[in-house]
Amino acid sequence: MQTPNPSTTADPTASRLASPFRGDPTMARLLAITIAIFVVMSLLKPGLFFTWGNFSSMAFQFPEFAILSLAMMIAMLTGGIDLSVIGLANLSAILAAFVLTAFGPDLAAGGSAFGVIALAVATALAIGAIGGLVNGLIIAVIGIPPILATLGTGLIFTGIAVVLTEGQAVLGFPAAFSVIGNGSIYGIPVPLVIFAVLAVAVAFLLNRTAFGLKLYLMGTNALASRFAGVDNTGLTVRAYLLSGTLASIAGVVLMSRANSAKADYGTSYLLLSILIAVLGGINPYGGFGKVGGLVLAVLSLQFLSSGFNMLQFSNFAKEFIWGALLLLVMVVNGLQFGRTRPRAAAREGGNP
Amino acid sequence: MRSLFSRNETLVALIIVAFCVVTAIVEPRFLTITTITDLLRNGIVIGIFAIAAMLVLVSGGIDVSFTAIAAFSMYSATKLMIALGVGDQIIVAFLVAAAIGLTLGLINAVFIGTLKLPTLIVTLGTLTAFRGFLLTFVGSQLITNVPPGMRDFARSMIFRGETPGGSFVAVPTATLFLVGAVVLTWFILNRTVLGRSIVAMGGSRESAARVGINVTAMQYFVYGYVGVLSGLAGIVHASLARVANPFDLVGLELQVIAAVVLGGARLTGGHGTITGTLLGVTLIVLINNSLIMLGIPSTWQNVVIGFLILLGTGMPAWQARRRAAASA
Amino acid sequence: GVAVAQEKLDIPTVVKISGIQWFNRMEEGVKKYAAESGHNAFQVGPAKADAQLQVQILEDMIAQKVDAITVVPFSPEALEPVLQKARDQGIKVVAHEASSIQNVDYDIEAFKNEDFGAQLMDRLAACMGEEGEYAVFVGSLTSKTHNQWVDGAIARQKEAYPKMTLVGSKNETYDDQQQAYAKAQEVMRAFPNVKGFQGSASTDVAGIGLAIEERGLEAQTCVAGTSLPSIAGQYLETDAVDAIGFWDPADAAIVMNKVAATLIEGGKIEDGANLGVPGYEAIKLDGKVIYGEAYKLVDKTNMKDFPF
Amino acid sequence: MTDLPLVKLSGISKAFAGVHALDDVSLSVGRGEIVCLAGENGSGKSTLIKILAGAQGADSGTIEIDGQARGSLHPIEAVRAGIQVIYQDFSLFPNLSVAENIAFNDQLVHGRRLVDKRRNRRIAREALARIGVDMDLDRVVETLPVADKQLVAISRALLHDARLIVMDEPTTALTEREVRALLQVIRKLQKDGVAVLFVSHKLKEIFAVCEKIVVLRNGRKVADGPAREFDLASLTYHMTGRHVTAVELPPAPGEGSAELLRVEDLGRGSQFDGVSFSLRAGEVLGITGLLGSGRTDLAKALFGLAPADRGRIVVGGRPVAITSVKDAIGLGIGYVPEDRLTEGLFLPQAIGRNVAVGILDRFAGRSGVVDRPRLSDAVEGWVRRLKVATPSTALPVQSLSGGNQQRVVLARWLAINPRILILNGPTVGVDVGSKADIHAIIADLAREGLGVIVISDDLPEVLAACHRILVMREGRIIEEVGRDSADEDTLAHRLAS
Ligand SMILES: Nc1ncnc2c1ncn2[C@@H]1O[C@H](COP(=O)(O)OP(=O)(O)OP(=O)(O)O)[C@@H](O)[C@H]1O
Ligand SMILES: Nc1ncnc2c1ncn2[C@@H]1O[C@H](COP(=O)(O)OP(=O)(O)OP(=O)(O)O)[C@@H](O)[C@H]1O
Ligand SMILES: [Mg+2]
Ligand SMILES: [Mg+2]
Repeated sequence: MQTPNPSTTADPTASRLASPFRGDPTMARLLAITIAIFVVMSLLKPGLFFTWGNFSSMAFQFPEFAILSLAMMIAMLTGGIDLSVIGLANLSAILAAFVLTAFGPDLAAGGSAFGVIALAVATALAIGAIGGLVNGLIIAVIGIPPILATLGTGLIFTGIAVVLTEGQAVLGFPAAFSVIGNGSIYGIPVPLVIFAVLAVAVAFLLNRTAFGLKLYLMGTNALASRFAGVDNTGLTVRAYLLSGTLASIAGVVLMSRANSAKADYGTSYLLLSILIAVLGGINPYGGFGKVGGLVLAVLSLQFLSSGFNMLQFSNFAKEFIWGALLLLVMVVNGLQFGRTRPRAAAREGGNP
Repeated sequence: MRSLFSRNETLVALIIVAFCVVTAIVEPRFLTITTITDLLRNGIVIGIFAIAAMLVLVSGGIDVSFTAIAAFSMYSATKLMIALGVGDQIIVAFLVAAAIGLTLGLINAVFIGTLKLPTLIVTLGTLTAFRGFLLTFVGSQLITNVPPGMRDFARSMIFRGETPGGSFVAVPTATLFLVGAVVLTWFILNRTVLGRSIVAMGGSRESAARVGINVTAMQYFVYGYVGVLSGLAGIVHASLARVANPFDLVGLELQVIAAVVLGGARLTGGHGTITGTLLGVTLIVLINNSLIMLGIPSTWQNVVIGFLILLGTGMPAWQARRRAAASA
Repeated sequence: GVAVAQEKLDIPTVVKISGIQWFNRMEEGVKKYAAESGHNAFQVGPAKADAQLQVQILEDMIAQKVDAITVVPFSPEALEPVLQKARDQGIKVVAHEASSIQNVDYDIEAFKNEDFGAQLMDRLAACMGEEGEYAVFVGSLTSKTHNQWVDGAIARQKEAYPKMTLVGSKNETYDDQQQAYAKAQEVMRAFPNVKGFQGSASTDVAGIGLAIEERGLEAQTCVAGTSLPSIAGQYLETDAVDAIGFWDPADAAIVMNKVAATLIEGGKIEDGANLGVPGYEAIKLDGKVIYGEAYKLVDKTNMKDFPF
Repeated sequence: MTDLPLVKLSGISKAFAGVHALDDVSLSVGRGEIVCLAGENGSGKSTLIKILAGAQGADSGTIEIDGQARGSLHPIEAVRAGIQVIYQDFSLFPNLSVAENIAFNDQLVHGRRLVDKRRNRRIAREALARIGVDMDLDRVVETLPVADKQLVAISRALLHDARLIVMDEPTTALTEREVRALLQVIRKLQKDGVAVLFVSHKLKEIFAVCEKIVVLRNGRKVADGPAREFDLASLTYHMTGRHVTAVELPPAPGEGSAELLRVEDLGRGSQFDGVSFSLRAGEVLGITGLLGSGRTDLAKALFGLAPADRGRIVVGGRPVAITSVKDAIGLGIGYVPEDRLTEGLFLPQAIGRNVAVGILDRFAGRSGVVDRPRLSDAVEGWVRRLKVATPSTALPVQSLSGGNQQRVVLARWLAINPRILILNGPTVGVDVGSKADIHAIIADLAREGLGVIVISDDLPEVLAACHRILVMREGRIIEEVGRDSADEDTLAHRLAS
């Protein structure tokens, strides 16, 4: 069974049972790359890139897909993948939108916006949780490989969204709602705050809770975790439930940013979130990966993206560079992951 | 142990039959020669892709970049043909596309075989990079006046007939490419030591190296071969569609892999059969081309396709689970 | 004021997606305008058709402090907040193909979508002898314009061509010719008597045309839809496609830029004004929406006049 | 051995990321000679073998075959030179049939392009026949029980003109019967002039077949001589560098001590049936039997992995239903599985995590937030107590040798402080030193009042470590013997007959 070679995965703080990226060479490299990109762009477009305006603009842009990447990360840690995140995000958003619009009128009549918004957000989260639960059950109980299961549910979620809306956008939210996606607190974009909170929460969940630590272990070797008394089924279900919930939060941010909800929003984010996850050092075969890496990956891609738009590069060139960057990072990291996926781990549920 | 009925292939076949029966009951017109020719025609390209994807899965890897390779080779080859003014030589198109596909496939192989990087991540990177490169540096304009060679190739048929309704039914020559890919890959995989070595490598890379299989060479072969198949599939696609559109094909990869896994190939490597793959493709193509017949409104089609995919993969998976539990 | 008029204005044209025929033609217009006006007018678009990617580009444009933004929204609703942000910062915004959009100074429409759909239906009906079954295709169920065209057409058929009947629902092609082709095949299998097809995405009629050619039914069937001669040309020649309608994206781009510049220079847009672009000589102003009379209906007789 | 040796390794050194796996080791094997390679876990045996087989390159040193010096060796060259290896991990292809697994190497050696299935089957049948085994040639190897896998690996090596067969712990998964068969094969090979390089942790086997013994310790050669010059004690001393003393098992608990577990007429499917026994606090109960006798299934049933479908289980006087691992752990039952690598360990993960997995919930409390300082104190405590040889619990467990890996699994289960501990093959592939230590640990546990069930086919082990021994055959307990009332041979006889 080929597995990550000790030198790169030995985590000096793991005796304290996991930790953020102190003393992790791959993380250090990613950090260096991110900084490099930032510096280059700042030098190329000093007047534009290295400005508060641009920082804030970027800070409004990445949270929505960064949150989706968090969802993707959770699924990948189990050794699976979640192709339904964007479908679920949109479905949650649309149902939240229905709540908002349904109560829109009595808002005009001076009802409390806050109540309705809370209800809408709650609805979205509930849908996300249910969707994630469905994914989890299909994968862990029935045993469909995650890539197929979530491909299917993704189509279903999107499909339901289309059915509910006839494909059209749902509009007419209370003005207060747009704060979630477009507001700022002390000059800090609200979506950024939301992402930061979620990132910290997920990092805490993964490194400080029994759930997180078991997730890493099950992702490494599902058979061994079963023999160790870990409830793989429950753990997998909870993981996808979490993934789905995160997706729905992304959906809420997305709909507020767009001040509307629609079945086809953010479709390009699916591949992007996978790209970010692997670039961030999440092992797609499970068991390894940190939120810190994910954040760095998000930042580096955003810097490239905005920088290129300022340089008036074509967005195809941007795609090319993204792909190349991923390969570059992998090469410098050398044998980051196993040469082939851990076989024992692949035998049981929760794996692709 | 692998009795006929516990086999994934059998189950998928049964699902296909069941689906056809239902469709035929709902819409008797389903049972026409045209249905078969249409499905065949729409299965050619995805079929070739599936064979390629299956080979990679069997070898213990996974490739999501083949659609980008196909688009890249197809578009560049077409452009080149026009530039060189050899538009009437279809063979040139195939040779050039195969060569480009081979090159791109070998780029994958360098990262995977020589640098020993994980296949999913590498091909995810090349998928993005190849497409980006194609659209940035080769071009993004679609070529509607494809070279006459390609048009003639598309128009040439193995079989042509006419229905009572007075419309043509035909099986395009291009079908031979699918047949060729199937036969050749089957032969390599089951009759040559090379092929068995690939399967063995998919089963255990370490063991393969120990019995003296040159694992790196195998990977170069696999990804090169996949590159060539993809390149050819690209030209076939462009010819049949009579347009070289660099935006085409990319996006199919997951559906193709789904079809292959549906056919019993394992994402953990070492397992996968041609028969199963063809069955998987058949089911996917069937589903995608029968919903109007079933009278399902467009708005509902995604939902239905999603459910059918879950059904098609769920039954074999569930059965495997039960068998595993029994012999735990 | 005058001071402004002198300086070189930055005006991006943000399109739905880069690289495709339609927007390459539009870019020609943008370049033409840039050359004539001396302004820094340029075109940008995402690599994939996705509203959120357009929002990101717009964010970046705002961060670059451009003077005006002209935009062809993939999904108008999704752009409202970011466009509002732009306008709050004093950036002039002109849209195209988004009659319902709010946060713009003006929206340019080559025509009323419903009328355009009806026009296509008239062509289709004429070809079909005003009777028989027909099916309709949209690039995406989520595309407002496509739905408006098709709805306009269906409405027109109901009032004017009672002997025609719609079969099936709006077939979705995901703006993909292969999908249009396969769906057309299936429609012909499910409804053997279908005589007419109306397409919406520029690749729809090409896909339908291909399916019809392979069936050898060029003569018995009629196809009309939105497309460009450069895409549908080969099928117009064989009568597999009988009529296509479109407007010149280049002209639309020039109009957008002109309007944007005019606004910056403090000018006004009046009803009936002549914007100096064919099809927009006597514009109709309806609130923020500027309507032209710019659609072109083309068949194989006059397709050669439109080299794009 | 007057003429020049078949193979001669001189000054071989090999290091892995700092670890000196081999340090200036020399070794020679003569024609038809049976040489044993002994050494503790991690002493470098397998590494030396991989180098000899061309599966790994040496950092320095030379390999001579028939007097010709070779720098490094390609696997194919090694095979052409007549060197065949049975690897510790078998190195089979789980997805291929028995026949193909056996014949694969042959196809490569003869540079064949096309597959000849009939030929493969013939080769396979012959190879299996040589060790007197008959097996379904078309069965996919991953569906075979571990023992059959090992038999396939062995017969694969016996192919055609092998002149030196290297066996890296070929008997770990075999029971008495198969082992005897194998030793016969080795002697027969010798008659045919085939040399054998034999690695085993079962000293009994070593003395049974070997002419020459080479001992490695920490990658260095510490002894090298004719077998007759060694005895159990001296060999053990060379291997471990210390005097390993036999373990003192505490006296069997009397009627007084509490009954922890009672099983009545337990059965599951066709795997085992009518199993009844009881286990007292402070008692070590051995269960032995041939392959496929159902021992593992019984253990899995008691641990809730594959629940029994009939019979009664009584724990601490209360009848209980064990339908999941959770149930079992809740009842204070721990299980150290048969296959350490796939069932027991998270190889690339930190040692600390491997130990902690069982007690995360206990240290998490309701909030689910783990009290990391206290948890890692507990973990470090157990790692120290079981003397796991490692500089840091942060290192991946795959950096440990077999014996230490097994201690990690033990530590995990002791950490949940179980009342009943089931050990399935606790010393499989573990060296004498560690083995004695593990037996000592078992004895300690018994002293502390745990009930321990040891499943093993290593008869000396069950006799040394257990108070009572249950003999299983075809899923039934055919008899119970006290440790004093039985000796190895009679026990072996009862098993087989
Ligand atoms: N691929 C590898 N990477 C890193 N270290 C390794 C590798 N292979 C072996 N080692 C180390 O080299 C040393 C010798 O390993 P080896 O497997 O030869 O021991 P062994 O004598 O076979 O032990 P055992 O009796 O448990 O099989 C051990 O410390 C082991 O951890
Ligand atoms: N060679 C075999 N072929 C087919 N079935 C087997 C074989 N060996 C074992 N089995 C099945 O597995 C059941 C018990 O296997 P199990 O592994 O529990 O035996 P065991 O005594 O635990 O052997 P070991 O622990 O040495 O692997 C048997 O009842 C039998 O049905
Ligand atoms: Mg060893
Ligand atoms: Mg067993």
